[in-house]
Order: sequence, then C-alpha cells, then structure tokens
Amino acid sequence: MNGSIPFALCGAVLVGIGLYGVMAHDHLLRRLIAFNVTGSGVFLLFGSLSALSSGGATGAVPQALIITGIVVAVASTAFVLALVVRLKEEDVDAPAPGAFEGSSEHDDHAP
Amino acid sequence: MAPAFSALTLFDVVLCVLIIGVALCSSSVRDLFAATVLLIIYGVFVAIAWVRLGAVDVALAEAAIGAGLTGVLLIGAVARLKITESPAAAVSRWQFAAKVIPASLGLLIASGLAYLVLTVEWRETLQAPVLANLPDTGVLNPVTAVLLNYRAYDTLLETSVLFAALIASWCTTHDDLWGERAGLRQHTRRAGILATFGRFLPPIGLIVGIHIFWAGADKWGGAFQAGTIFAAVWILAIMAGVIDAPNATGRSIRSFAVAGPMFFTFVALTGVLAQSFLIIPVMVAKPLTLAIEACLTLSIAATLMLLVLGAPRRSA
Amino acid sequence: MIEAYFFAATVLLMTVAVCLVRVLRGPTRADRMMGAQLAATAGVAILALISPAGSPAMLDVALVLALLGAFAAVAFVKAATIDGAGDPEEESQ
Amino acid sequence: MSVIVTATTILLLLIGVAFFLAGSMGLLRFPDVHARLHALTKADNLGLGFITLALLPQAADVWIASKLVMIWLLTMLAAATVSQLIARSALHEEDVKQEPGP
Repeated sequence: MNGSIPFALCGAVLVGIGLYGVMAHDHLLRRLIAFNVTGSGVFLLFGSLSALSSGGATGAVPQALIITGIVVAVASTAFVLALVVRLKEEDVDAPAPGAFEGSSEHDDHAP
Repeated sequence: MAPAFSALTLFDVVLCVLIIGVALCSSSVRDLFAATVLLIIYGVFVAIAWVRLGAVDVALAEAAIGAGLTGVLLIGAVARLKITESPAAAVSRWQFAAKVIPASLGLLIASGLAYLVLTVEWRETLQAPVLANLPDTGVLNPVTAVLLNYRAYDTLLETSVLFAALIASWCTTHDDLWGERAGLRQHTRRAGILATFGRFLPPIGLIVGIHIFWAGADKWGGAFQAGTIFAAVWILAIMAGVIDAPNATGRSIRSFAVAGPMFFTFVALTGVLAQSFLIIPVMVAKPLTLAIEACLTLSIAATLMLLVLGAPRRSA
Repeated sequence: MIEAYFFAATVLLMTVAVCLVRVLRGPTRADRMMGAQLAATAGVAILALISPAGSPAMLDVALVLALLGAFAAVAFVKAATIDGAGDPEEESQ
Repeated sequence: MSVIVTATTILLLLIGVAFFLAGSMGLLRFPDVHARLHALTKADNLGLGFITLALLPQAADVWIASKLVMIWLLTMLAAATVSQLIARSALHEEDVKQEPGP
C-alpha cells in the first residue's frame, strides 16, 4: 500500500480526459483548456510515480522537470491565446484552418 | 494500525475524485466561461495534490501559475468574447461519432496508463546521487540544485523557450500598433477600491516573492516561483492603473527580459574556458548560483508579465 | 489531532464540490466567478489544515494562494467593463 | 490544560467548517447574485477566521503563527475587494440586460 497510488491513477485519468477534450471540441479556447488538463495530468502521473518508487516524497529531479514543464506550458498557453485573439481580429472563420494551427502548436510543447 | 492512516487516505481519495470531477465538468460544460472558471478551481486542487505528494516546490509553482496567472490569462480573453455558448448543434450520427471516438481513445489511454501504474514495479530513483553531490552545488535545496546545476542545460533551454514565446506573441501585433503599450489601456476610478487594492497588494507580494526566492536556495521555492509571483503583482498593479503597462520597444523592459538567459549563457561560455560548457566551479558555486537565480527571477517576471498582457490592442 | 484536521479538510473538499454546482449552473458570469472565489478560500483553509502533517513549507503554498487567489476575479471584473479595461466603480458615476 | 486547548481547537474547527458549509449552501440556494455574495463573504471571512484561530494554539512557533494570521488577513483583504467589485460588475450586467445592446 502506497499513499501516492490514488494520485498516479488520478493523473492517468486526467490525461485521458484532457486528450478527449483536445480531440472533441471545436472551439480553440476549449482545446487550450483541455491541453492544460492533459499537461497537468502528465505531471501528476510523473511526480506520483517518482513518489511511488522512492516510497516517500517526489524526487528532486522529477520536481525540477515538472517545474520546467509548468512554465513552458503557461508560456505556450499565452502564445496560443495571442494567436487566437489575432485570428478573431482578422475575422478568419476559426474552425477549419485555425483549429489545425492551434492544436499543432499545443502538441509541439506537450511534454 | 495508526488511526491517522484512514483520515489521510480518505482525504487523498476525495481530493483525487474532486480533481477528476472538476476536469470532467470543465471538458463537458457548454458554457466556455464556466469551463475557464473550472480550470482555475482545478489549479487550486492540483496544487493541494502536489503538497500531499511532498513536492512543495511544484506546489508553489502550480499555485502561482495554475491558480493565478493562467486564470488571469484565460478569464481576460474569454470574458471579452461576446458569445461563449457552444451552439446546440443538431445531433447527427456524424456528431455523435465525433464525441464517441475521442472518448474511447481517451478511455483507452487512461486505462493503459492506469494499468502501468498498478503493475510495473517502480524502484530506481535519482534521489541518492542528487543528495550525494549536493555539497558541490552551493545550495541546500535539491530541486534548485537540479535546476541550476545538474540539469542547468534544461533550464537554459527553458528560459530560451519563454523568450521565444514572448517574441512569437509580439509577432501577432498589428503593424500600426507596434510601439504602443502592451495590452489594452487600463484605467480605474482614482482612489477607488480597485486602485487601492493595486497599491496595497504589490508590496506584500514583493515581500512574499523575496521570501520564496531566498528560501529557494536552502529549503523550498526558487527563481520560477518567485518570478511568477512578481509577474502576477506587476500585472495587478497595471490592471489597477497604478503603473503603466510597459512598451515592448522600451530599452529597460527588454533588458529585464534578456538578463537571465544572457547571464546564464555568459556563465556557460566562461565555463568553456575553465573546463567545459555550463560547468559551475565548486569554489564559487553559491554566489554564482544565486546571481544566476536573481537574473532568472527578473527575466521570468518580465517575460511572463509581457506574455500575459499580450500584444498592444486598441479598445473596442 | 492530525486526523481531526484531515477530517475537517475532507469536509471542506465536499463544500467545494457543492459550489461547483453553482459554477456549472450560473446563470450570470458573476455567479460562476463567486464559485471560484469560494474554492480558492477553501483551498487556503485546506492547505492550512494539512500543513501540520508535513513541513512548514506547506504554509507558504497557502500564502501564495491567498495572495494570488483573487487575481482571476480582478481580471474578470475588468474584462466585463464596456471597453474591457475599465473599473466597475468608474462607470456607475 | 492541554485538554482545554485541544477541546478549544476542535470546537473552533467545527465552527469554521460550519461557516464554510453554510457559505456554500447559501451560494447554492440563495435566489440572486447579491444574496449569494452575502453567503460567500461569510465563508471567506468567518470560516477561514475560525480555522486560523483553531490552528493558532497548535502552532509550533511564533513564525508559523504569524504566517497563519498573515494568510487570514490577506484572504480577507482580497475577498473584501473582490466581492465589492463583483457586486458592482453584477449590477452592470443587470443594467445591460434591461436595455438591449450597449
């Protein structure tokens, strides 16, 4: 019995929920939100597996990598948001071409 | 048979269920604004999960970014949109498939990961070598040691990613607006509640940020967490109309934004003269690490602040 | 004592689950934002309650949350004004 | 002596949790934005206040105790500001709804 198993399972489920959201939604901002859920699911899975292997707290190396990941995720979120706002201003009909650009941008930064 | 066991486990399980519930609601609710608000709540509880996992450094970053900055970023953009309901489209067979296929893929991936969690024996960690070499790094917080010493490569590249994201978001500026202040022109009622709040909170935020920065060398926290806090109170002061938003063409704000990556690269290159790229000599490890950290904190604060404000815009 | 703290924290988690209903139902955006505000305060209380079981560092997480928890709401009230950059007090004059 | 301290802590804890429960039930059940805001501020100020008071006698040192008080004061400052602003904003939202199109 290890206390971090619930969190590892939670992370696994969050990855699934996030990926569903990225695929199922039309609206770019909905995809952005789902992308953030996927990201934190991956981090939670990663961190709790480290806690699981050490039998205690999350190790220093995973923690450092996760902090790096969180900062990169917020930077890419801000950039995608800038793109979406500009896209709206240009009055391009968002779904078809915009959807493609937006989502490939997420994938580049997904850890 | 410690009685504390059950209360702690109960809390963890309820917390996990709540996090999953918030994520599910956020991805299924029709209203976009509600989905955004749910993401903020989600950030608060993920931070609590990190505390329970003993990862205080990550919890600090998640609390500052997930519950603070991401919220400001998304709410600002979403609240400006006029229509936020997804249209109630007629349910055709194709639309049904467009939900079912992603749902089954998501379920497949989640259950695959869960299977791995439950079956694979996870044994090896890098914690022992990290702690064994800690005296050579000049800091006592193992996470800071990994970020600025063992894996300094990652951190150097990460600050470059931040910088690249800033340049890329500047590229979305309208040609005729380039050279104006970032974001919209903010205004508030003089001596109103918002303006007073914007005067009160930043000094407190500065103290908390410096505390987190200082504690980062020896205990917990560090450049990223402190930088995010500084960015957040900077943005608050701008939103409250206390100070003006910076101009992307300004000298001083640009030097803030590049100070961290520049100094880091400089240290990395001087290491080449001594031994090899990115070597931090043991003798000067503590002052050098603190100097790098200070520059990084400034750069992260300036870059995140500019990223959240976005390109210059004219009010509608 | 620690168990008592965790039981209290678990009950607070459930109150957050209750206020999620308000976020989902709305009907106005202000209603949804209030749900987030209550969740952030409950988060601060939960962190304060579970910190005695770990290191004092956990209180710093509560401190950061208390500091930044209100920022999203400020961004919301500003964006909800006519030009998206004003102050709700300003326009009532 | 310690029995009294423990009993006080548990009592204050119960009061704090009760305020949070009342606040969230109010947020759920009250009829309009302003009534709900009223419920929310009770949870914000009193709920967290009683929980802070409960934790204070158990704090390991003065540093931790003062941090707890600071967290409470910060939350009160932020909550007071935000609820005032949200109330104003909600008033505008109602105005906009009555006269169509700004």
